[in-house]
Amino acid sequence: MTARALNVLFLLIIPFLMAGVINRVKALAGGRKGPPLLQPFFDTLKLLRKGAVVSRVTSWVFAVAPALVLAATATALLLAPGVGRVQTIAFDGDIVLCLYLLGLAKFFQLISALDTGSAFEGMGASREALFSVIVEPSLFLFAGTLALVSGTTSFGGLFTLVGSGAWPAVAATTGTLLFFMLMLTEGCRIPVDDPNTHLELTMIHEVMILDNSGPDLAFLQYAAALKMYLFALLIAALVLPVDIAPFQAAVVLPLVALLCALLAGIVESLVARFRISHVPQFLFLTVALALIALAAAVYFRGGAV
Amino acid sequence: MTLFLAGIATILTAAVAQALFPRRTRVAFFAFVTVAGLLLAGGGALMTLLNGTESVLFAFPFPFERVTLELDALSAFFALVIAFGGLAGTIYGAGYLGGYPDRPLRGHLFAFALFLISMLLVVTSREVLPFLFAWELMSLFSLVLVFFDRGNDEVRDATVNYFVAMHVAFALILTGFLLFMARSGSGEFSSFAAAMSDPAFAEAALLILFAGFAIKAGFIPFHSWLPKAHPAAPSHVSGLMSGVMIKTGIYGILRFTLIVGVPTTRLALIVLAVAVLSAVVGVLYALAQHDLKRLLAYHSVENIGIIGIGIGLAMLGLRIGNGPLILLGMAGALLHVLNHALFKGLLFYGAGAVYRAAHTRDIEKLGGLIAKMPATAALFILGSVAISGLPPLNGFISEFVLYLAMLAGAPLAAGAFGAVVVLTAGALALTGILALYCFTKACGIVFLGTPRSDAADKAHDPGGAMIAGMTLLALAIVAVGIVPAPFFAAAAKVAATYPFPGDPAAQAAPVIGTLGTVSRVLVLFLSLFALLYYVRSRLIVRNGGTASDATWGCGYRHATARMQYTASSYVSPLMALAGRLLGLRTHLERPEGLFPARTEFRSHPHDLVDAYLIAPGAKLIRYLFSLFRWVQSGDMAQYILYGVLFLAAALIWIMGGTR
Amino acid sequence: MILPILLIFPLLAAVPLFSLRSRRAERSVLIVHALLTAGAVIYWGVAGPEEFIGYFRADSGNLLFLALIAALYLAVIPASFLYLERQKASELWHRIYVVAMLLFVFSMTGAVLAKNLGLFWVFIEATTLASAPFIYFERHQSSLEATWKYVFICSVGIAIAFIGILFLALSAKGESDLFYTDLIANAPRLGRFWLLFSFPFLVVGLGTKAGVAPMHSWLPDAHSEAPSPVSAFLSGMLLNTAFYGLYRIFQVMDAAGLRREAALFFLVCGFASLLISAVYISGATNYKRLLAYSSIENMGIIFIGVALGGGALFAAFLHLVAHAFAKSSLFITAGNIAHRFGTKDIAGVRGLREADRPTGALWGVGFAAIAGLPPFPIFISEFLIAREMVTQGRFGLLAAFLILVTLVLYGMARAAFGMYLGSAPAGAKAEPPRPIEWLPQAVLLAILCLVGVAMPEVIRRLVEMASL
Amino acid sequence: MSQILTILFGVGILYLALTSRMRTYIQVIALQGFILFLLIARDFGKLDWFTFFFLSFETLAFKTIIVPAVLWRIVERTHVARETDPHIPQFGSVVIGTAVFLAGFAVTDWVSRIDPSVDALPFGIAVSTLIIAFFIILSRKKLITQVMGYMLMQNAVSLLMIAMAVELPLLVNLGVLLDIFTLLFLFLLFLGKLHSTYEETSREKLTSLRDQP
Repeated sequence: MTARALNVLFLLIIPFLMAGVINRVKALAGGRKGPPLLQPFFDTLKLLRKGAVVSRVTSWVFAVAPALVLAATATALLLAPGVGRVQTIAFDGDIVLCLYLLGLAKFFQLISALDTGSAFEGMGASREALFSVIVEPSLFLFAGTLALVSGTTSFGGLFTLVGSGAWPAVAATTGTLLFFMLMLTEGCRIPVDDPNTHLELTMIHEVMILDNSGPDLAFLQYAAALKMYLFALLIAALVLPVDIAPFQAAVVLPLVALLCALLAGIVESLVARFRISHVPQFLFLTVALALIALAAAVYFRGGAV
Repeated sequence: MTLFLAGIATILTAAVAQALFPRRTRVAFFAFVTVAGLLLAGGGALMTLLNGTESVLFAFPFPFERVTLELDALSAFFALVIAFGGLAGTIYGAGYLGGYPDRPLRGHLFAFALFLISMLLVVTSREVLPFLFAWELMSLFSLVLVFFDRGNDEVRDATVNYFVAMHVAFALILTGFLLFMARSGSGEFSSFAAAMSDPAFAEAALLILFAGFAIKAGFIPFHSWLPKAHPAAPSHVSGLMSGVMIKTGIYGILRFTLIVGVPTTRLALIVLAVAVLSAVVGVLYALAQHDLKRLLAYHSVENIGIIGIGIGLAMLGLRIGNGPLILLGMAGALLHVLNHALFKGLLFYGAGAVYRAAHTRDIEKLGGLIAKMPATAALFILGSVAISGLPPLNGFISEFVLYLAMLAGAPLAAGAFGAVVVLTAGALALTGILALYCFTKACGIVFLGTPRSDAADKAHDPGGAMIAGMTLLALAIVAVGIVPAPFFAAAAKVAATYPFPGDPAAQAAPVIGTLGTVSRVLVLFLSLFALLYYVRSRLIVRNGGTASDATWGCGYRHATARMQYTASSYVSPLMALAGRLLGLRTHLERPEGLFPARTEFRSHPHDLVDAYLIAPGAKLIRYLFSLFRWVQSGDMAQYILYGVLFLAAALIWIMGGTR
Repeated sequence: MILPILLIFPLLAAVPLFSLRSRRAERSVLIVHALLTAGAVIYWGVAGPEEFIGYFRADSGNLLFLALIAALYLAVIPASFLYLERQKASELWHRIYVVAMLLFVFSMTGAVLAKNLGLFWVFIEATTLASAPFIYFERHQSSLEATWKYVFICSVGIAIAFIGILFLALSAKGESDLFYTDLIANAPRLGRFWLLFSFPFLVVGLGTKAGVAPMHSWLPDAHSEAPSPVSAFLSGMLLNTAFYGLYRIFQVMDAAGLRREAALFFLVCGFASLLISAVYISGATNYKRLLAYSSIENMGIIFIGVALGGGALFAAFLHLVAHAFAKSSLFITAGNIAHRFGTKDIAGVRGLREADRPTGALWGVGFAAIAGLPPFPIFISEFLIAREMVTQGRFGLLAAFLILVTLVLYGMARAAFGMYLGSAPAGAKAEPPRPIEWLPQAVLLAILCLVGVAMPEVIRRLVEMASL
Repeated sequence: MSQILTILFGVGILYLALTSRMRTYIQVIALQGFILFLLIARDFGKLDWFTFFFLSFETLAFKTIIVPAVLWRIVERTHVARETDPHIPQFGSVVIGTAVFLAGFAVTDWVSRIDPSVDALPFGIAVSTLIIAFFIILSRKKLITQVMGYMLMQNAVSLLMIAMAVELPLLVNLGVLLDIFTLLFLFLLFLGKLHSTYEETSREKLTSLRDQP
């Protein structure tokens, strides 16, 4: 029960902190001081106190999308393995629902962008959709691989890496890499997307929410941060020891998440954004990682089950 | 069973009696009676599903002699799907036919009713000849329905294509049946199990049957007719064909897998491979389409592929004795049969409403319809979410069950089979996300943004019957999505009739529990959404309300409808990756000079199966035919020569034989 | 007692027509003849077999063919009157038409009634004579050409058949006369060599009239040039009449233990016919020629069915009935189409269903019937033939059969749907259809539908007896 | 005696293969008809009087006189003196004619070995005539020549019949008569018609009814 309460609590704080950490790291790398760590949180609060400017072209789709995106993302996060791999809600196949809720969020994010009738937002939606096309199968391939070895279908069991030989190590390595890349992609970070660019033509996620304002924008930004946090959670579930104590877990989990953010910030400081046409190649790497994990699973499975 | 037969009789009555009514009330009468008949038939099927198998034997004159109609769990399930799909289709159709005030419609209504009846008979027949009879009637009447609209060349070509495809399917199914009959010595399906004593033989016969049924179902590479026939048909028919009729192909595959029992590994893997190919390639082709109904037709190929994945997994499960794969694979497939009937019907009907309102199926000429036809738009978006397999709607439920089958079944599958199952999961995920891509395009370009043509600007919602038909489907979609447990239980009951290791009920129970949890989470999600939306609306009102303005054009203030993102540009990044695979042909006139006068870009999707299988096949046949062009030369002496040569050859043959 | 009347009536009735010079009288004679034929068939069906001067006999073996003649005759007469009216035939040609029709039906009836192979042959020869004026009826250059080819090819064929009969007689020398019953009864004692030697001559010779390859070539020419009601008769009945005799000879071969050889000839002819029709249907530009090729195809299927034997034998005769009805109906309808659109070109006909609803419907339904779709009996017969192939383990044949039939259907479908769909030219919609235009065909197809769904016992018995 | 007649019959067709003159064709056909009559006359004792009368009438009146006379008239009227352009040159015709005889007697040899009762000479001549008749029908261009080929075929059939099955019943003979009936009524009638419709009655003109796959 405590773990679940902590899960919910972390949901409300860590996503903002992660965003803050990335910004701070980038600022430091650029020789600036940077905003306070909780600046994203303050931004959100401020947006919630604003009214909204809405395009005349838009319909109810545009109006409901932000709430729906946030609700779906938040619900998905409730299913994810949190403190000590304890999920707030767990059942067989919860991983499927989790990923499909994110899909639902994506659906509405995309059609809400198209609802504005703007070429820029359409372009962003198109790119976002393309990247998901490559990302999604790798996620399911990896999840299936974990299921193949663990014999369970729920997040908690799947991410408890047990087994013979080098399997846990291989799974942890490939998984961490995979989820980190996905975190950068889904979190709209460099090298896939540049949230700070000044040119709409090169944006992906940011351009999709160009027309959102006020509480809507706050919801969407929070949802985006939550998504990053989700991948951090998955990484944490993979790398933390199987038998970690609940108390330790509660401490280590935020650290892992912030470490992920730190790494993302460093990547962002060192690497330039890819040309859009090169992004798919980068993303195919995630599929390759999932396939490596699958091959390893089949190889090592003999003693595991 | 009595109820079911009474239903069929009622529909038959509607078919005949409508001709006697004046044109003014004909359609209404027909719809009313047909709906009653479908309710009866569906009710009968439902009772059987709950109570157990029932059958009735009719004595017929030669050539049938005995005709058994039987409703077992599998038949009842499909009969339910047909009845419900037909119900919505009839109601919608009654509205849609309002657009043809100058047509007498007698023949059309007759064919429509007979089409429904023949589908119901297909799933209940238990002997070869009656089955084939009903099967061909179904093809025949659907063909009649396809060319309802004033035919242009496209309709004609689609009709011919459909006709030939159906005949090839028939020939294959016939061959498969005959092979079984030759072994079992009887035309009763139940006797076919005897042919299993020779697995190689059974495999060959089943493969031939599979190919035949796959044509009807629309699996790639047997799908060529489908994206041509469905757009050509009027929308109330395309919805039924796509949602219901092609499922009879699935029924056939399931029925004969059930009868024959354990399939061979090779057969299971072939089915799985064909299914995965259909799912992935089907949705890719759909993405490339700009014709709304063709797009939907290709999605039928995709969804048939998803159903096929379930069947393939179940067959693999049967082969290796894997409980979850059989139960959940089969149940997932069956649920998807139901779900696809619901959302594909809804989407085709929506497309029909759009076509009726805007007189075009070209996505690029639509846009902004959500303002003009809000009900249709809302229903279409609902259907789109469902077909993309997203929660909280029904598409998610069947895909969830399929994933569960794979996640739970993989660890129990030895060696490489486990990997096959995992890879299938990856393929299903790819299919799902591509469907999402495709339907954001369909919704976004057709209904959202601003109108791209005058016709789209003047569109309006259709009348009550059409909306009612669609709403009926939408309600069912939500019902299955939010309360999936009973539907799964029904599907599991059907799945349990397959040879199963262990107690199927015991294995189904936890899944029913899981689905209960799923529906609770979904309710949580919906409440959260409602709460957030309420909060957001309150906040905006409190903070000073909504200001209206033009869409942010990055500083440009005079954006026009033509500057919107188009459907082809929306999918162009993917087409750049997969275009070659899809046979996408592009045509580009690059802008030249400082002030280019006119530039042009066009892209045409080409079905690779058409381009590399059908077209060369047709070319080969034409070539072979041309080898005989000398035969009817018009020269009489030559004609006589044939006879003389035949005689000479015959005499030489006889001489050889008697020497 | 009715048999001699039936045989003598057309001969006697033809004579006064030349002095009467009345179209009404001519028409009445035709109607009376048709009714007489129908009455005779019913009479024999009820009262049993009847024999006449030892050379003619009506019994269960040929009653099916007689019934077909009667049914098609009744259906063809209204269409004929319509045709003569549309054609504005002169008094002379009107008379020629009627007299030729009387003699044509007389010779077909005689051929079917004849107990003796030689007599059968004479009547078959007479059918050529009687039907030749029809083919020349429209007096175009092309009709002249078609008539010439028809007469010449059929004469050559019939001469070849004569040689066959000669050899058959040789094999029966001292043992048997040319009566079918004697031949079959004495078959084991017939000279095997001459019997075998005679068979290819008979197949080619009578096959010419039956419209199977290799001597099928007159068929599309003659059918396309003849008046449509006569094409209906040619296709629906003449081919079957020739087949009737050939089948009796097949039975002799069977009884003599030469079944394998005889079946081989039938199979080769059948499949050659299928192949030829598949090839030429796909490229046909004239719909009456298309229907003629389809007749070649269906005769081929009948031959294949007979060759297979077993369950396929019944199927072959069922197919024969179904084809006769469906094809006659299609040819009569084709005549209406040709009149309405003023062309026999497939490309010239569009929007049939729009221009003329009943004709369009008949065209579509007739196509379904000939394509072997349920509820029409060709579906059943093709099923039974395919089943027999599998039962005998002849999978190669099955594959070839199914592929060729599919190709034929493809060609037919393209033409049929092309004509049926689309928008009709304005001129084609001018006059509304009259019931006489569509009623006979509708009746034929309705009967066919009944046979396909729930075969009346009478018809089943008829078909079964004919194949015995 | 009958052997000499039969050989004469055969020489006639050999001569036919060589010539392209229409009148020669007609003369040969008439000659063959007469030979057939003589062969019938030889069998006087074997036949009942009606068959005998019938057959002799047919061979003498029709085959020897009427049909050749009608053909002659047509040739006169249409000014077709000779087959101008046979498909196969004259020399080739000689070779083929010889080859046909060899083939005919090869068949006869084979047949008579299986059934020794077969009278080899008339059978061989008849078979050869049949083949020559087909050869003429297939290779000649003029319709009238084809008709003559057909007549030749009838003669061959008659010879076959007289040699092998003369004791068969009346009906078969009736058939032969009907053949001639056909000829008179149609071939000649239509040849006249065809000639007026087409300027030259060559079979190559008659190929308008054809099909393409």
